[in-house]
Amino acid sequence: MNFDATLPLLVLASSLLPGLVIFFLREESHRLRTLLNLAGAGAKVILVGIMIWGVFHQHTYLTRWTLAPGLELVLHADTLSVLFVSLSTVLWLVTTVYAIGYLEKSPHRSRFFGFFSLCVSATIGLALAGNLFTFVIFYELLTLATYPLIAHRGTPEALRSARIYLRYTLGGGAVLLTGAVWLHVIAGPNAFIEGGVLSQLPDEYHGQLKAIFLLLMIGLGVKAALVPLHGWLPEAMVAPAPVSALLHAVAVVKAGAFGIVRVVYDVYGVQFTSELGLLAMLGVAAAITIVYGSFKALSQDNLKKRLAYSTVSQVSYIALGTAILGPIGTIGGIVHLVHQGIMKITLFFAAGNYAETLGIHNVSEMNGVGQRMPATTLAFSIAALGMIGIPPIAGFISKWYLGLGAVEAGMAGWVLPVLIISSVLNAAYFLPVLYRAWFCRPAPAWPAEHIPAARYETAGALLWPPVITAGLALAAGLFAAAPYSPLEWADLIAQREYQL
Amino acid sequence: MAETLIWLIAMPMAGAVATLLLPRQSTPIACVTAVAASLVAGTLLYAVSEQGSLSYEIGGWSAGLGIALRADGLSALLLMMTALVMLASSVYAGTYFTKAAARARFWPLWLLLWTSLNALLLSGDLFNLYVTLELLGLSAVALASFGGKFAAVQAALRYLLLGLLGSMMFLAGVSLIYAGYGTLDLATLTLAVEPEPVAWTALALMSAGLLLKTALFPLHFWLPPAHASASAPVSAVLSALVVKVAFYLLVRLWMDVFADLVTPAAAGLLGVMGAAAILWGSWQALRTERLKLLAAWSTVAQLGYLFLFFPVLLALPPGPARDTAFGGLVILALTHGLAKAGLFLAIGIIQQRSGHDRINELNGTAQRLPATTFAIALAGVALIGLPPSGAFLGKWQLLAGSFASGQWLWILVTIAGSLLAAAYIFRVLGHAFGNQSYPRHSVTIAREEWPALILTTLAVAGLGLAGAPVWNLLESGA
Amino acid sequence: MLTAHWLYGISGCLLLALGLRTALLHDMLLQRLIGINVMGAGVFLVLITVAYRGPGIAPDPVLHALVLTGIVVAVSATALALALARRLTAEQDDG
Amino acid sequence: MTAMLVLDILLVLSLLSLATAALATNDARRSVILFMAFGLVLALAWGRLLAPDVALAEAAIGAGLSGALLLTAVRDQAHRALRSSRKPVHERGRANLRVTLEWTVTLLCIALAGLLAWALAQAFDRAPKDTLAQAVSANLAISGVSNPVTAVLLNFRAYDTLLELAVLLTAALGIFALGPARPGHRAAGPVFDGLARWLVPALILTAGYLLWVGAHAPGGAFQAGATLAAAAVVLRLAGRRSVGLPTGHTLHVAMVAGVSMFLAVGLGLLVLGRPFLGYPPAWAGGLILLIETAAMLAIAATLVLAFFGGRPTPAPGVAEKTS
Repeated sequence: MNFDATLPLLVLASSLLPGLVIFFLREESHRLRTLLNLAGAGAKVILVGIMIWGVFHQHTYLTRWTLAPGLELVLHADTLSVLFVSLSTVLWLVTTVYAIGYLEKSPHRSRFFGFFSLCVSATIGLALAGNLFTFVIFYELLTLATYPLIAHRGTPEALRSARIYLRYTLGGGAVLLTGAVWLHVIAGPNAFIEGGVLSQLPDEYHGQLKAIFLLLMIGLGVKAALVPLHGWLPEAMVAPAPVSALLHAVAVVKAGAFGIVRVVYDVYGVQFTSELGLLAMLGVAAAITIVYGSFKALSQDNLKKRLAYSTVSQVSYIALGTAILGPIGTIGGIVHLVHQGIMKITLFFAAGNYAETLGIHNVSEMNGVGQRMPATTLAFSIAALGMIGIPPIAGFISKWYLGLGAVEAGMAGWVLPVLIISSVLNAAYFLPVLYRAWFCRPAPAWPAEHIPAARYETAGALLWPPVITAGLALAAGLFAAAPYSPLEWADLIAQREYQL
Repeated sequence: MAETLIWLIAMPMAGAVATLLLPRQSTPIACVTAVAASLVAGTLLYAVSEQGSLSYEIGGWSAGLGIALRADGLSALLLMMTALVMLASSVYAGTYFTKAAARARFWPLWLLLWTSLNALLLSGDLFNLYVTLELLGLSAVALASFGGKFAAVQAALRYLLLGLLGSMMFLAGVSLIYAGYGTLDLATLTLAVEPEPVAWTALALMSAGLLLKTALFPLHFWLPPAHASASAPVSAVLSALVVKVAFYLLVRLWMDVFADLVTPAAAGLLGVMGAAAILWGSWQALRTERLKLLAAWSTVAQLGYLFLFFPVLLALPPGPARDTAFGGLVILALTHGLAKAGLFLAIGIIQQRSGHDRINELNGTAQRLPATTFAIALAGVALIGLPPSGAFLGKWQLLAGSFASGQWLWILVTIAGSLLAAAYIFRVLGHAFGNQSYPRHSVTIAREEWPALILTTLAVAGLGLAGAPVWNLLESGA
Repeated sequence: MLTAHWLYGISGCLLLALGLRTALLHDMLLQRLIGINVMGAGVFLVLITVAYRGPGIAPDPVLHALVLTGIVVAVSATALALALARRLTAEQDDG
Repeated sequence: MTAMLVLDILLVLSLLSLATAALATNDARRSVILFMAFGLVLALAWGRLLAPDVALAEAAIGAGLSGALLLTAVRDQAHRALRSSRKPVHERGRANLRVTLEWTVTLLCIALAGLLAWALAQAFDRAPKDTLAQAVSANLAISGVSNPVTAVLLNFRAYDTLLELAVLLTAALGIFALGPARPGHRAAGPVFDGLARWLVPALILTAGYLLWVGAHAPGGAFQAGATLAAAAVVLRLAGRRSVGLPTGHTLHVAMVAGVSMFLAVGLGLLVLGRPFLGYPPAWAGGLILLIETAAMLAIAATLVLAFFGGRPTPAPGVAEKTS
């Protein structure tokens, strides 16, 4: 086996193997566990670096393994998968550091980090999946690996949320599986190929293809939290903060959104999807979700819950971008995959810091927190402003391209209002938080001050991750035109998709 | 190489004799026998993959006058599964029964059961199959009642009576066949049989007997009490292997010997019964309060999936499409065997540690035994049919076959059954999370925990990720 | 086809059905067990009838051997069933 | 021919009526006795159908030993087992359901009998070529015995018989695992005791004869074993607790004698480069007799054990005083 055929497997193994070993570590082996985690994350960064370079220079990285006649496990690095893999890799590294600090004294750490690594491995597998069959496998594995993370605290509330999560995701998984098998039966192994291949099927299959598309979108929509399939997401925020961060930014919701992108671009082909009249349907679902999520976020006092509804709304920008025919809309949707990730993870890190340092869980308790924890609050502010779409932060870029794409595709009539309404709502639920944090007088005492202010405002392992990701969010906006920036990469993907 | 066939039968039988004659050394003898018999099974698997089907004429008499043993890909795979499950359960049983006297009484019966399983899978003669069925039935009943608890003896007695009824139906079919075709040899019969009243009456009788033994809904009622009240290693083998070999025989008759007779309506009937088994079995598993009953009801449901394949296979054109789907059936059966055995072994550990198997009171025990709980989770993955288990590949083929032949009902049933399975499995797994004290090591009691862990890992990772050879074997040994 | 074939063949089928009915429906273990034995006798009768070739002609020894085997198997099963039943009544009496 | 027809009709009618009567009665003891009578008539039928080997076995095992087993079970009240599970019928609805069920099952059974008879008739009409019986007679000369049934049982299909002995062993072990036998009832009167003194040696002699004669005439290990077991049963009825049967480990040896001898011969031949159980024609007769002797011991030991219903308990002095 040469290096090109092993690289995808290595990328997968760099988190899978440490994860499996960690399960069998003794609870007290703190250092060994940390070492394994960081070594795995570091190795993955290097391997993915090689992969980015290679894919840019038209290298083919492909691992194949036959599971059954006609069913192959294919790991394949193309431009889109590399984008998602890089995002997961970078954010995994940061989140691991954060989680080590966050769970410093809590029990069951071997179990937690074991499943944490499995969760990331499943995401990587999903990103690298070279056909729909492989995608389904990792999609289900992701469900399995995430359940223990949500149930981790073992409280009745956590178990209840985990059950709800399972009900949604396994149900969605079953629908996705049904669609995938059906498609496999009429179209053979569905390798992900830019532009898709289904348009070559004869016309009599179009009815079935529409039904299959619906099944696939329902299956993927559960994880992507499309309304009305979003019910699990606000519940799942009982999980520990690093898990929420990972779930909302990289792993679960992103897996769903990524799946939608894959199916539309690389299975059906965006032109063919549009011809079947399915793009508009997807666009409407996305638009409803965007507005609905923003409205719900307005009324949440619990900070994590407000962020969760914000996720519901923001992730659908990706689906919206997919639904806009034309390269510019595509760029907007795909680049938001990355931008939303780094911004949302910052917000969750910061929310975790407030809870862990001062016991703050609700927006109403945040008065003056900016004075006590300036760095965290600054990171939070950058990410929140980015979400609203204030230049020069990353979120502005996404929204700009989405709007431009809609105009170009002649869909401005309804896409622009959606963008404007949602931005106004974004502002309405984020700006009051920022106002309270910076300009209100703090209450005489914090709800529960766990970590006293010493050299830093909180523990180092908690502080640096949000600062770094906020910096990334800013950089992604400021240096959007630089080579290898998310925007440039999304542009590359769009070029290959539309064969420009 | 053909001698491996007779060794597979003679070895466990000789082991049974040896454990009886040397009761003090019975445990080491049994373990050596188990390892040796597993090695022979492995050899056979290798031989079939290299040379195709093998046969052995006992006493040197040609099949017909004498009895022939035959092994093709299907039987070689099932023999290998039998060996793995029996080997792991043997290791487990060595510590499960704490009294030496109990072990000395256990091993001979255990090895005779193994003998009967192997003999059934290898037999190429209808009357000989009847005898192996009886040997299987009696040894299974004797083991199910082992220990003599009231509930176990009661369930075993019912099991015995129904088993006998099944055997008699089977024998009635055999006598019709001999009356009509003057032969008992399966290979000769395959060539001679024609779609006519004698053949299909015989097939109906034999099938009725076998359906009773394989506990297909609505003939399943004896299974849950018998499987749930036996001791853990016995439950493992009853659920994983004993019902499975009766199913094997059905497959052999319907898809091989009498393949020309099978009509879509007959296969559809089996499908409907299988669908009912899936829904009813899963529903009962979801409602039950006890872990062992849950596992037993899940067996009823899982057997249902195997029967869904009958109408699907029949509707597919003979050739690669049907062969691929058939491989799905086999891999589903293999996965279930390994996973269910592992599940019962793991439940046995929990039951011994906590003194009960009530699902709602599992918290502490489940968390003190992480490796065992992990084994249950792996078994659960296989029972639900999630990737990367072998069952996922099997269900994929089932769904694909159903789509290809336009049989929508089976798709709905498969999906619904999988979701119900997820519900009953996670009902158990929820108890693994909590803030009970946590052990320092993941594997706390090695000799008891490893067998379950290995079996379930094989079911999930082994068959799921390295399952492709199953199809090759079925092809080369056809 | 000989008259004996008719007579004994049909009797065998009837015995099988009779035994089956009892085995399925009767309340008492003993009758169910006897029912299964009668069923067996019916099958054996069919087999021996099939073996019969007419007066003065040697019958098929294979079938005779099969029935001999069947008889021993049946008695083994009966013995085990009765031992289990005894164990049950003993416990019922104790309890 | 008509006399034969009358005999046939009489046999068939008594078979059917005895079976019906045995199954219809609710009196357990009566049922067993009727079943034993059924077995005896069945043995006559076997004789009529030119199956003397089967007739002997039926008389000794089917009617004799099974009957004795069933009678002992009735004595121990074992027939009450499993009964408790069926609750008495209170409601009319359930009673109706029960009646419906009974009728359905009955009709299905009748349909089954009809189907079976019809298929059987078709099979007879096909009149399959008698190839297997011809093959047996063609190979009888090299089988080591001249009784074709014994040739099939211990040579051509010896593997069936090996498994059959394993079935017997399994049953014995299953009974064994259930624990010790319950103490027997009091000894029969002196008259029976006197009878036993004559009967037992006669039965043992008969067993030996049957074993030896099986090679060329009706008889063989199973009939001999059953007769030997009958001797033990007579002793038991006469009040001997362990009837001179070895207890514990020695009993194990006797029980596995058949299977072990079979396996030893089979594997020995395999090691010598012959097929499993492929006797060289010159040795076949001797080997078959060897196996049969061991099988007879095993059968006798197992049947007696079954009759006891458990591990024999060592006899206390009281029970032995009559000897």
